[in-house]
Amino acid sequence: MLTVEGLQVSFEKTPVLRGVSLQVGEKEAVALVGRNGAGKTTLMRAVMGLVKADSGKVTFDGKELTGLAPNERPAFRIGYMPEDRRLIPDLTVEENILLPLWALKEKEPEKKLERVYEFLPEVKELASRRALQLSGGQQKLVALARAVIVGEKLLLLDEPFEGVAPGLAARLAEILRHLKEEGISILVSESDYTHTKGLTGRTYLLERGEIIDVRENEASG
Amino acid sequence: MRRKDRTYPILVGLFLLFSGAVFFTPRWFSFLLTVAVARSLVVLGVVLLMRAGLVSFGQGFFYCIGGYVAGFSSNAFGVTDAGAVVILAALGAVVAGAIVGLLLCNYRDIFFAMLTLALSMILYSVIVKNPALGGSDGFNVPPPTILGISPEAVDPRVSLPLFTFAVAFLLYALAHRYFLSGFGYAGLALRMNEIRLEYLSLSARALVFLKYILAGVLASVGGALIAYISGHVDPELAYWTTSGEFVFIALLGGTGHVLAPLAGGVVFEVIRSYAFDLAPSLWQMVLGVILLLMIIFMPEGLWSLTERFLERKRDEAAP
Amino acid sequence: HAGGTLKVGVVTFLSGAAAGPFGVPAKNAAELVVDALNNNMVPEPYNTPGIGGKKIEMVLIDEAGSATQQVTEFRNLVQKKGVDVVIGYISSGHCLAIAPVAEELKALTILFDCGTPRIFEEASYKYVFRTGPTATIDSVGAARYIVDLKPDLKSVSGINQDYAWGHDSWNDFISALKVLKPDVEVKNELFPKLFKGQYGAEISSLLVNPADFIHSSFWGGDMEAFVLQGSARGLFDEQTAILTTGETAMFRLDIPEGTVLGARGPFGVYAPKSKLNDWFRSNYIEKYKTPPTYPSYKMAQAFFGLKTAYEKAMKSSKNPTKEDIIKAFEYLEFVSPAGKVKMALGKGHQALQESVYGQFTKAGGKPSVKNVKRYPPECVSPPDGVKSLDWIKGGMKGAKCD
Amino acid sequence: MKPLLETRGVTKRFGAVVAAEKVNVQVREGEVVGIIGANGAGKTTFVNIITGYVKPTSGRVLFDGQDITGLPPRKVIRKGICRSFQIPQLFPDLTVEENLLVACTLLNRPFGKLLRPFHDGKFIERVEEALEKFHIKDYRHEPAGTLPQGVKKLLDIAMAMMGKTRLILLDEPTSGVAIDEKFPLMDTIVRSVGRNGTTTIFIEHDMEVVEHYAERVIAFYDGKVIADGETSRVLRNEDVVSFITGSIPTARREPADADS
Amino acid sequence: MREPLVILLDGLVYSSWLFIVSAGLTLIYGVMRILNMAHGSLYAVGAYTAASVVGWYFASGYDPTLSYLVFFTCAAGAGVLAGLIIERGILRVVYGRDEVLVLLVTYAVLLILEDVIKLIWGVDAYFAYQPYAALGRTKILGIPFANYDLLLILLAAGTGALLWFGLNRTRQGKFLRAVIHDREVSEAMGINVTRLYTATFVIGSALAALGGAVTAPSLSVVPGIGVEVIVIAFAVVVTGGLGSIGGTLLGSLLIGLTRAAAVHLFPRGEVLVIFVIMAAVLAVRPEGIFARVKARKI
Ligand SMILES: Nc1ncnc2c1ncn2[C@@H]1O[C@H](COP(=O)(O)OP(=O)(O)OP(=O)(O)O)[C@@H](O)[C@H]1O
Ligand SMILES: Nc1ncnc2c1ncn2[C@@H]1O[C@H](COP(=O)(O)OP(=O)(O)OP(=O)(O)O)[C@@H](O)[C@H]1O
Ligand SMILES: [Mg+2]
Ligand SMILES: [Mg+2]
Repeated sequence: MLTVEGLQVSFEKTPVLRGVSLQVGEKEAVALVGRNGAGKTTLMRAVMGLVKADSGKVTFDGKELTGLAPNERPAFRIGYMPEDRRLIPDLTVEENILLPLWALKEKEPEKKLERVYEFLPEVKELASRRALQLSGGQQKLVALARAVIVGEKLLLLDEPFEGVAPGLAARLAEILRHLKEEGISILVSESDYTHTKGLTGRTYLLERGEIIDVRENEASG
Repeated sequence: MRRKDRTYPILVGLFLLFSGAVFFTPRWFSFLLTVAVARSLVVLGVVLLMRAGLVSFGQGFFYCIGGYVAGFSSNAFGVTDAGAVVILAALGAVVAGAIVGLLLCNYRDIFFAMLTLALSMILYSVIVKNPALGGSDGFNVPPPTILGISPEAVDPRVSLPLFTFAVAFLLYALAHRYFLSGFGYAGLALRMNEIRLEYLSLSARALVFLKYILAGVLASVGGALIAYISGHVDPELAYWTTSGEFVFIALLGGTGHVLAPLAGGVVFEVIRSYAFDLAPSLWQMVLGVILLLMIIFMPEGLWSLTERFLERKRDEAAP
Repeated sequence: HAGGTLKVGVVTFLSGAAAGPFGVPAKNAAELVVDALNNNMVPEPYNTPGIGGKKIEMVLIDEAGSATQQVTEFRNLVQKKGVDVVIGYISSGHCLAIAPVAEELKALTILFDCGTPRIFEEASYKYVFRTGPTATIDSVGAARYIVDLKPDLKSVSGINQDYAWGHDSWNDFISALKVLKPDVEVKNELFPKLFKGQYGAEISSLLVNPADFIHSSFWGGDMEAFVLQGSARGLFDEQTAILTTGETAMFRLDIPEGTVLGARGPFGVYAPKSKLNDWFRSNYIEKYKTPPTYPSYKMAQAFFGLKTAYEKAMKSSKNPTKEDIIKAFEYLEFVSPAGKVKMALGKGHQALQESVYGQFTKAGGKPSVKNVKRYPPECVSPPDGVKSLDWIKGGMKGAKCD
Repeated sequence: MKPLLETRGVTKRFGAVVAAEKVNVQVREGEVVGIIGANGAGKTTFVNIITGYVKPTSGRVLFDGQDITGLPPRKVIRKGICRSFQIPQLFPDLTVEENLLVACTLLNRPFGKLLRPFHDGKFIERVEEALEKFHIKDYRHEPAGTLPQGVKKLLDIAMAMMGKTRLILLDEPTSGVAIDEKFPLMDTIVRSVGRNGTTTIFIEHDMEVVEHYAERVIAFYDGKVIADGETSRVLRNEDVVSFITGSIPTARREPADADS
Repeated sequence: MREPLVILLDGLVYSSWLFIVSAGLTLIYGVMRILNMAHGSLYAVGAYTAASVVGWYFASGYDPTLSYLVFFTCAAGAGVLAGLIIERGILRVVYGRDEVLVLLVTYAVLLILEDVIKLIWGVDAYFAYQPYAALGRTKILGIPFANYDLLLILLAAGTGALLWFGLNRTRQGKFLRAVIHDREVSEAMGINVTRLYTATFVIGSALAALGGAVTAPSLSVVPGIGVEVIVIAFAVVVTGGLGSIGGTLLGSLLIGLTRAAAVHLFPRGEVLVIFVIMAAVLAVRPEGIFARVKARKI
């Protein structure tokens, strides 16, 4: 599904990603693990086109994404959850979630919304509240919902479990597993294995902008 | 690594250079230089606020106060010494700044900008409406004595620029000292994150209040000097376009260093003078185009040129 | 040109709101006159080439900007460009600021248009002359005219711009009127912001409390907007407006019949018939496709004054010094397209001219003026050494009107 | 013994949302208290109320016997309370080093003495120490705005701890911090505050961290305190398990576990 | 008792003008965070275009009733064109830079536009009075009012309603709000930010030009008319709360009515009124009447 080849990104001449290559296959969940500053976020942003790559190629579903504007990516059914939540504060939770579908001029967004609410009843409870007053973890959930609603083929989740209460985090992992089984590819970054352990089939270990290790998880199902 | 700070010797050097210019360059040039230096003091105040994230579109308020203090001191109260008047102008700014600062310190961003603008426009309309203050035409300010030296003894065309440079460079040195102090950095912090600042036990309002007054003092002193230099004051000093010009010069120069406003001020006066000369009816366009090009290619202001230069030198020095 | 060149700096508004009504007509006149003088095309008494045989070289500067900036530019003109004479300044504030600088630089300077009497009433200058009359004659003339027009007038309203010119004009006018008609009633005293452009509320106010006359010293776009908006709302149906600068708009705007128009002196349509005037008017119209208005006249007047003084000075020395020219200029009498000019006030530095008013009419199909009245200088102006407002408030003593 | 911090019936409503309801908490000097709770339970609001960022709708906050309800943060800070933030609050254009230096200067120098030069040797030493302690030396010259999330977090905590503190409140100190940094970070915090008996309250979602460091746990749910007491007891509390943690903690995970 | 009613009417007319003139400014600021100093120049472009078109139209002797449509369209068209050039040609280069810097860019644009206008139209006054006079007048309470002015009130109300609907009730409006808050994440959500920015700026410019066009018939169109408009439009927008259409409406009403009252009752204070009102409103509500909601930061 998603192939990243030799991705190179630098900020003001300092390389942050040095030739990263990875793959996420169909119906596969892949984890990206690394310590702080390893470049996980940068990698995700590069895939979304939010930072410019010096070189390297990103292809999805056989099509090259590299030259496209960021806003052309959701059309490929890629959902992105940024690490720092970034909801639109004066829209309601529901509007926040629907935003990508509206941008895609989706015919019946409500149907998809119902499905997301089914997975995440916590979010449904918040539906009519404005995003600006949510607590940190609540915002995280909404951001996840927003990614899930459009990401019917690929989800890019940047540290989705961070700051989420443990009970809920376990449920989120469960939901992600379910989504994967439905055929969605998932790339999830974490500094922690706890939540992804049972979820991901492969783990890329990122350090100082390089993949230093790839591990196949036996626990994958 | 922090670079070694050579600002003070540079200031002394510039003072000598500028003073020399009074004797060795054509009169019109040394006059232009004097105007630029006096006005750059106001810009320095704008920069001081800008470093704290506050854009004042109303420095004309203090600029005008300074000018009128100078005007009234000589015309109505017989205080004709420039040294005394500069101090009076500074005091005037402290008093005025303390009063309106109490209101202003609650505002940030565009609201701060617009309120300062409103204040200066209120002052403008008060003067315009008041014949006792000279109305919209203003009035003339006779040449001052300078630290006791009368204009008859020493040609004011020499003494006034020298005095202006002395005052300005002294204030520049003080401002530099201020930028390097705790307050200077607290200002930078204020711009970036007020919540954290509050949690570092500093009152953002007190800081804004203080900075507003300091910037006001600089503007007021600049205004008093300009009153003597141009020999005339009018309410135009408080008009919003005047203040706008100061912001413009501030951005032209940059906010990275105390000397940036000076660079901006001199370059601005020269450009404008030439634009007036070469294109008497299209000088605005010339100015606008130059401004645009500068912003696009030099977003950090003129000062960034020196930074780039120093960086290159350092790169070269490194093996 | 055997005699070399004479460099003249010309300063007038080339941008901003004052450019259209004043600055550019003045600039046009300067170009016309300089060109004609250099080519010796001007009729008598100016049918000699250039100024004292010298070719005139003009350096043009925009008057826009603050007083400080004007001072800087003035210095540039004198010290950098080395002009011999500066002719310029429409804004009174600029005139006030420039005069002492001219004195300091010993630069011969002719103020051509600004009106504030303060310049020579509050100080005396050696190097500064003003070849146009002060604003006093506009206001006193206007007061005299409406009293002549309607001897039983009961009330007036005033609408003037909120700055020195507007306030001074109204003060002079109402003080003079009160001398002539002590029990005249003031219905409205309005001072809208300069360049406001929207006078809806003011017009309502004038309509709610109507008066016989509405005095206005509005100029340029403000005056024209006021006339447009007032006409549309019938403001001038019952009340007559006195527009002291109205002449500038009379060929462009549909001015209500009977409106009293001033030209700040015997300029424009009020200029007396003469060969010089015919030449000026027809050449101006030919070149710029529009009749010259008062700023054009006043600019031409400044050049002719300079020429007269310079050539008079040449009688005593072939190459006159500045001092020679100044001596010749003081108390000079010369003619301009607007008739006779006397440098009678301000120790011979301030010109004196008659004040003329008339009423707009389209009776002949073409815009023109009727009921024109001319008030001699001594009728509308204080004697030398007396301040204008003091003179008016003191009952305009010594005015000679016939 | 008199509690160092006490809240009496603190209630906070945001419109229809009740973020704190009659919260009564007492914390003794020197205690290390963990706060857990579901998302949106009111943990951050609780800290906000104590530090004066949010004014309670009703109730009192007492610190060292003094009523500090409604004091603005800067005054609360001066009493010796400091906090870190769930979303790091940094000065993004200043470098890491400068961030710390600003914090150190402002917390330790009275307003009147701020005219002294900013680069003061005494403070530079302390900054050096903090850079070392929090393992952020490598980033010292980088502007704070572009730091990786985890490093931002570390810097935020380091800044909070630059002053003299009697009570430190940490809002999710380890969230976003890499797995093998969590325990060292908590060690650093506890060690450096433990030295002078500082009271510590930290909000945390990672139960292993809570178990390891907290002597006592307060559990929030829906604005209310649903459990308060000794750590292992609270973590086994039925309500806590069903509303917050989802499971009873099992074997303790060792930090090294991640690499095996 | 008729004076208060006259004041009300005068105030309404003036407020309508204020609103039309400021709406574009608040829209552009609200969405793009650009305080567009060139707004006044765009207003002038509209006024000049309208005046030229009206002059030509009436000189050609076409049906006067259609003139309104023609000159509104032409002026708005000129605004769209100018807006496109400014946005695509200049602003695009500086997006993402500091707010103040972008403000300066618009100041440069203002300087340039002022002279461009002078190059195109010269410095002489232009008139377009025919449409103003042609609608006649109505006597209300014995005071004649120009019907044109009264229609202005309707136009302002219509513009306001349209803008409000567009911003609050349409998807495009929601997109705008997303972009206002977070440009980057909006892009990641599939919103075409570039297009939205262009559209906003062009609409804002067209509104400015329209403001000039509707004013032109009652004015003499001269150099510098635009510069005067900026400050007052800023004052209105800030009083109402930046970026809020409802706020701008309220700000216009507040300032317009007080100003009319001042002209009638206390003419000498008229100039001060705008700024005093603004300062007073800000003293009570530091972010304007309709303050923008702030995101939670802690
Ligand atoms: N805009 C930027 N400018 C300069 N440097 C940047 C920028 N964004 C990221 N970096 C640098 O890139 C490196 C990688 O950062 P990134 O945010 O990708 O790390 P991460 O793996 O996501 O870390 P974390 O787990 O803490 O979120 C860091 O050293 C960071 O300082
Ligand atoms: N300023 C505010 N305005 C309105 N509602 C608010 C505000 N601050 C917090 N809330 C609401 O109060 C509740 C408690 O929020 P709080 O941030 O304290 O939760 P939390 O326990 O810290 O959650 P998390 O673990 O997700 O950070 C939430 O429902 C939140 O939406
Ligand atoms: Mg990251
Ligand atoms: Mg929280």
